[in-house]
Amino acid sequence: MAAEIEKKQNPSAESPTGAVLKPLATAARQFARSLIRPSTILYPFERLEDPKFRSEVAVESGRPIGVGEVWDNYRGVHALNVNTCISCNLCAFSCPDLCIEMVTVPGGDPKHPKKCPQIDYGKCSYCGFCSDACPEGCLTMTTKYELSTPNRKDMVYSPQKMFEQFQRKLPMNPIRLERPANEDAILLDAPLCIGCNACARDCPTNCITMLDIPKEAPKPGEKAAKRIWKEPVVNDSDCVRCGTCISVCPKECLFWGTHS
Amino acid sequence: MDADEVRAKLTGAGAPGILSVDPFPGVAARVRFSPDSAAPLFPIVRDALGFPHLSTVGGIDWVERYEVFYLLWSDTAKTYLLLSADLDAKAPHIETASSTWPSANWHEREAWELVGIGFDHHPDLRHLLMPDGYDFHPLQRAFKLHEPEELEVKVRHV
Amino acid sequence: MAVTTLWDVAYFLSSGLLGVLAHILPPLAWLLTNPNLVWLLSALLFGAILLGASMINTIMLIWFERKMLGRFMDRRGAMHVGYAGLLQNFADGLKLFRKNTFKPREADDLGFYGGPTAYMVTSLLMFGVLPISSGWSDGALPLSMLLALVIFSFAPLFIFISAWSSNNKYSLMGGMRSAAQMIAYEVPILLAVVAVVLVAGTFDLNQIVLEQQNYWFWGPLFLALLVFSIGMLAEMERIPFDLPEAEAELVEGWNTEYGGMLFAFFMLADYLRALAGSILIVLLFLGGWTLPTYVPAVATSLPLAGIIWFMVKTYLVFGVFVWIRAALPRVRTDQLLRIGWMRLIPLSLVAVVLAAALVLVKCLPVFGCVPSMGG
Amino acid sequence: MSAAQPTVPPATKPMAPAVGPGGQLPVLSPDVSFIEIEALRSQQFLPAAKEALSALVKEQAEGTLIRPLFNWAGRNSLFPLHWGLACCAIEFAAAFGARWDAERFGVVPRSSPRQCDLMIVNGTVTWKVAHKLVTLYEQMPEPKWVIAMGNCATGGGPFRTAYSVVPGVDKLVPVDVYIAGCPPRPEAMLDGILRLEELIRERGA
Amino acid sequence: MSDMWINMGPQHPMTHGLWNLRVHIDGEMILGVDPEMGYLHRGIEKISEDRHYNEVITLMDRTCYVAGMAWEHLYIQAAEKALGLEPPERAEWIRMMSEEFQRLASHIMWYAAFVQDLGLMSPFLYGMRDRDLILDLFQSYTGGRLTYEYMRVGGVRNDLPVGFNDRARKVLDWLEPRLVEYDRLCMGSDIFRRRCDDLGILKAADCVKHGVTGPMLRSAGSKRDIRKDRPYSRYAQVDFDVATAESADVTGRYLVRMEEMRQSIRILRQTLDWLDHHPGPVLADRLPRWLGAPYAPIGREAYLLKRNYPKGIGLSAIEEPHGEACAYVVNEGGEHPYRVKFRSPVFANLSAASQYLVGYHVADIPPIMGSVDVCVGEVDR
Repeated sequence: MAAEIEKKQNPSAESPTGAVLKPLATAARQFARSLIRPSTILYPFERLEDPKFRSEVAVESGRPIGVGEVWDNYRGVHALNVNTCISCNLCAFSCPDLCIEMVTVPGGDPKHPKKCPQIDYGKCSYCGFCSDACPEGCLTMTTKYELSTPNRKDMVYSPQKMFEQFQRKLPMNPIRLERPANEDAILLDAPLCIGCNACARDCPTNCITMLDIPKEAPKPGEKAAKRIWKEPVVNDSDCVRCGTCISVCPKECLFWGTHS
Repeated sequence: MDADEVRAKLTGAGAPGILSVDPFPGVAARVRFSPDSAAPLFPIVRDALGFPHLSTVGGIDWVERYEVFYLLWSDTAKTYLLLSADLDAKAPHIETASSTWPSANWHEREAWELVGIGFDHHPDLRHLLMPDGYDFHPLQRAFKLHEPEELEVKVRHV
Repeated sequence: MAVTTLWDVAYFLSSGLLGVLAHILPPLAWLLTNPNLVWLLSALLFGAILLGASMINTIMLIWFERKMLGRFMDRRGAMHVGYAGLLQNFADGLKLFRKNTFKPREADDLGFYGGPTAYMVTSLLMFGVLPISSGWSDGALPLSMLLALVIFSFAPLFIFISAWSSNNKYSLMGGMRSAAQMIAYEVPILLAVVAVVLVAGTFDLNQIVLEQQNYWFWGPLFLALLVFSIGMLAEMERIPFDLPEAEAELVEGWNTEYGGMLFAFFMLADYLRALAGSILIVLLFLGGWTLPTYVPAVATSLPLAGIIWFMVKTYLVFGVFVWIRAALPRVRTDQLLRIGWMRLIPLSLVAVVLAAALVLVKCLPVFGCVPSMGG
Repeated sequence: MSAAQPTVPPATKPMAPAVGPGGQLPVLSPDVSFIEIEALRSQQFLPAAKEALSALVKEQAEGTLIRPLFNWAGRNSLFPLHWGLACCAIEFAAAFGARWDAERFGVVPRSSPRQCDLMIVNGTVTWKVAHKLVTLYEQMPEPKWVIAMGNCATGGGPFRTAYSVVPGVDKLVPVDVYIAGCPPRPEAMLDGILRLEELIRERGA
Repeated sequence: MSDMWINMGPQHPMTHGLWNLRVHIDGEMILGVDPEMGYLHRGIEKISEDRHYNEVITLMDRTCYVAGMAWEHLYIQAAEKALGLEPPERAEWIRMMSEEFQRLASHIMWYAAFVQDLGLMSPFLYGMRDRDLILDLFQSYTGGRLTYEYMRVGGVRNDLPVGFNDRARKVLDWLEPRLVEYDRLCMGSDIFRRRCDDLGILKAADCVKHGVTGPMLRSAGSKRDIRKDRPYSRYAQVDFDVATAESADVTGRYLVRMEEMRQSIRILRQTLDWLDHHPGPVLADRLPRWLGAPYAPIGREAYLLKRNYPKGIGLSAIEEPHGEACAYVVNEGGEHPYRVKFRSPVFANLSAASQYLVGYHVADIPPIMGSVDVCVGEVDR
């Protein structure tokens, strides 16, 4: 096998003397080929993001510099649509590098301020987990990659700054993740619930409704109304499974589980 | 090669200190042995069982005990074998495998450095990855990572 | 008289200048029209032009190499500083010029500063000897070729001095390699030159070129050209013989500890030597500034035509060196010395014998040129 | 920028859009002729020379006379240190490859720190290599610049919680330009170098 | 000059990374070497213990930055075994395709760096040019050039985009003649042969003794390739040969890697043909959400208490471009792996450095170390 390979790949092995001519010829051929158009992209002037340029140098053209059309799913800077963000915290939870901080943006009511992600690009590893986790599709990644700055503080992108990216309508990742079915659901440990309404109040999608549920049968001689408690009921189809309700529950009576 | 065959071969070769031979996913078997009998066991595993290639040596801190495992490969049987030994939590140490498998040298240095398992009679047990004088064993469970505190950033004077 | 050479230009300029001055200041006319003064001034002017021209040529040579190497490597090379990167090397030079000058603490003062300076100066000295066009030295230096080769062989000494005194192991190894390599390759170079001298019958570079008016030596003395070119590659320390600077093992070789202006000296002197080497090849084998007689006279009768043709040839020769650099890896030290001592020296001896035989039978195989043995 | 340099006519500011704060660049169509592209950046020399000449005419101090030219030279010939720390080094190498060819801008990596102006910290800096990095930095002659390439050099990146990693090279040496990315594309690295050039032009070398 | 020690590294053109080769030399002869590692030790195994199973993938790309896909594949296999999950069929094939593309890219990168060490610059640029095409392919379906974050526990993130297969075939068509060109520049060159023949010899017995695997072992005549010996993923269903050579030297390693590239192209063509005709899901249904993306890993401790998921230990081994890589993932029922241990092939290959360096010249260090194909990221982890 080895001798075979050697023979196949090295026809000059028999007569090595004078074999410098072959690489010289190869280099000369390359010289002639690149005399017209070397494979260099003149970066600030020509860019692979430019669809026209991209298709011109695609692999189909015979002189490939890029492979062609598919470029738009490059993971660069995030674009955030502040208007549709529901402050669910999922992006911050899913960030492996803990570079997302939820900061208050104008638009919420004073008691429950609206919080949107602020990303520190000095820590972000551009893995795209946050945009995969975003239930509303408001946090996406654009193809913008030029992020050099002389100032470290400029690398922290506020929600407003990411909204600007969104408004510039840069190409965004066309491949949206299909979210596979998941059996996890928010369950209630009913005996512990005090009906405080905190979960329903803070739910970003308003999928929790407090239903009147009789806690126990009224004792004889009592008015029935006193024994009626409110209990959260989660609408599973709307729930984005962000876990806000679990974290705000004062009695820790909500938990993850499956209906089965 | 499966667990029974390994057990049969080991007993046939008179291997000392074998605690158990279980089937294990992905390898021929997992052989648990007592650390005291490591020195006579290793050559038996290499020669009688035919595992001349040592892939890696790793340590695990199970808080109440330490475990050291050896991953071996046999070219004839085309399979892996896992050796594992439980070590004392206070002062974990075991006989070095580098006299049997020279490739264990660096792996044991790494395990000593990161997990804190001592290897007796190791020819060259010094720091491999961390600078000399680093006294911690980062892969122990008690060693916790934390976010670096924000230091003040120097500003270049123009 | 048609202005054909640089010396003519210098003489014309200085005599014209002095003539105008004499016209303005009649009392001093006796002094200003003194032919000795005219000669002196034109010599100074000539030197200044030569110095500037060789420096600018060297920088252009670096540009030429970078652009050409770029094409060999399927890229463009320097292109954004100045038109097509022409100003790139000037920017590099200016930047290196204003960099902080420093010396490693343990380095030796004299060697550290003196070595590169002497290397630079001796490399520049070459250009005083090499005739670029006709009427350059007029036989004033009958042994000019030997002088050129002597100056050329100063380099390992200064490289070794600067390598030794910069107190760095890599520098030291690079310096030692450099010395060994250059000494090994002096011998075949000289022997190859002997072949040329045998055929031309003179040590004067000027005369050698004139001998080649009708037939260039590259045809009959092809073996000598081969030996000389390979030797020159080693002397210039270019790939495949750039062992002293072998990046992969010796960081930057003997200039590891040099930065700023001194490093610029090294770089510049390297390319000065490359230029001088290419010029030597053109002089000895490619007919210098001459063109074959069957080329229409228009090509040679233009002003400074000799210099232009000479530079075109020089750049083409250097282009071949660039080509080799783009295609061949570096050899190893022992292989390099073996090639030098055991291959090139026998080859050069064969070349000498061949040349002697050619002279003896008074017949040169000529490619398209009219044979006129012995000029 | 135009406020800072009123003497420079707008026609001779070719690179200004390339490194503008937004990073937005007018994408030239590829049918711009070869000659035009080669000529685009070459115009930078003219303002520098003009500035130097005007300084000469105004008989300013010696320092200001040659400063524009040296500034031009310094920013157009940045020799980065040739070393590779981690992942970003691969993109660093790719930027010198045929496709991006950083040498177009006069950026040539040198192996010896003595000959470098620019240290591109292209990867994770560990405490074990920290003092060697500082030594290399100190071996570089002034004027010198540092680019923190990628997130590890900027702030430790994904590894900043690790016991062995320096959370940002700016704790060790002063950093001039940060390039975000993990790793940054070669284009992003070139963009960082162009921004550094702009910075040198503003600050003076 | 008598004998002396020189430090080659951490900043040295030969190292291709951050490590220090301390060389004991006499003149130009090597008397002994002592590799000093750890300059890039980033504690990946420790950080993995603080991360969710899917989040470890972001570290895997950075562990070996020239073979990110291979390391993702390695880790994912071990993690799936530890968690008891099965990926869909199509995901397995996509993973195999990714690994083979990565092998191609890694070998081209090796070629570029290796020949550059010999003083020849052009192949570096040719190699980088051709490797960029593969990275473009990666980018077209993962979104990253070097760090892909593509595989997930239970599958891969997304399916291949429309038209990918044709594009990939075109790239392979472009690459095949390039490999011939590479050979012409190297094997066709007398100087190259003379520099590399009989250099850095490490016989098969010594390789096994010192744990050396991968192309280094195969260049010594051994046919050990985990893809054949212990087929994982769908390697049993594709047809390829194991490249070997007999000479056990630098030339042998060169030939093995070049042949492996051809075999990779062969595997890739078969894989692309399979992918043409077998659409399907690429991510398993009903994954536990604490795995991380695509779900957000939340619930933290509260969730931990109230679930019971099987414990297990996952062990996987793959043929990484550099050699045999193993992963050992311990799942103790937490949402983070309890312990992750990797076996890096280059780690073992480097530990035998004194075996193949001593006795040669200083000028031989770059080609020999180049033929080892050092990736410091995976050595130090």
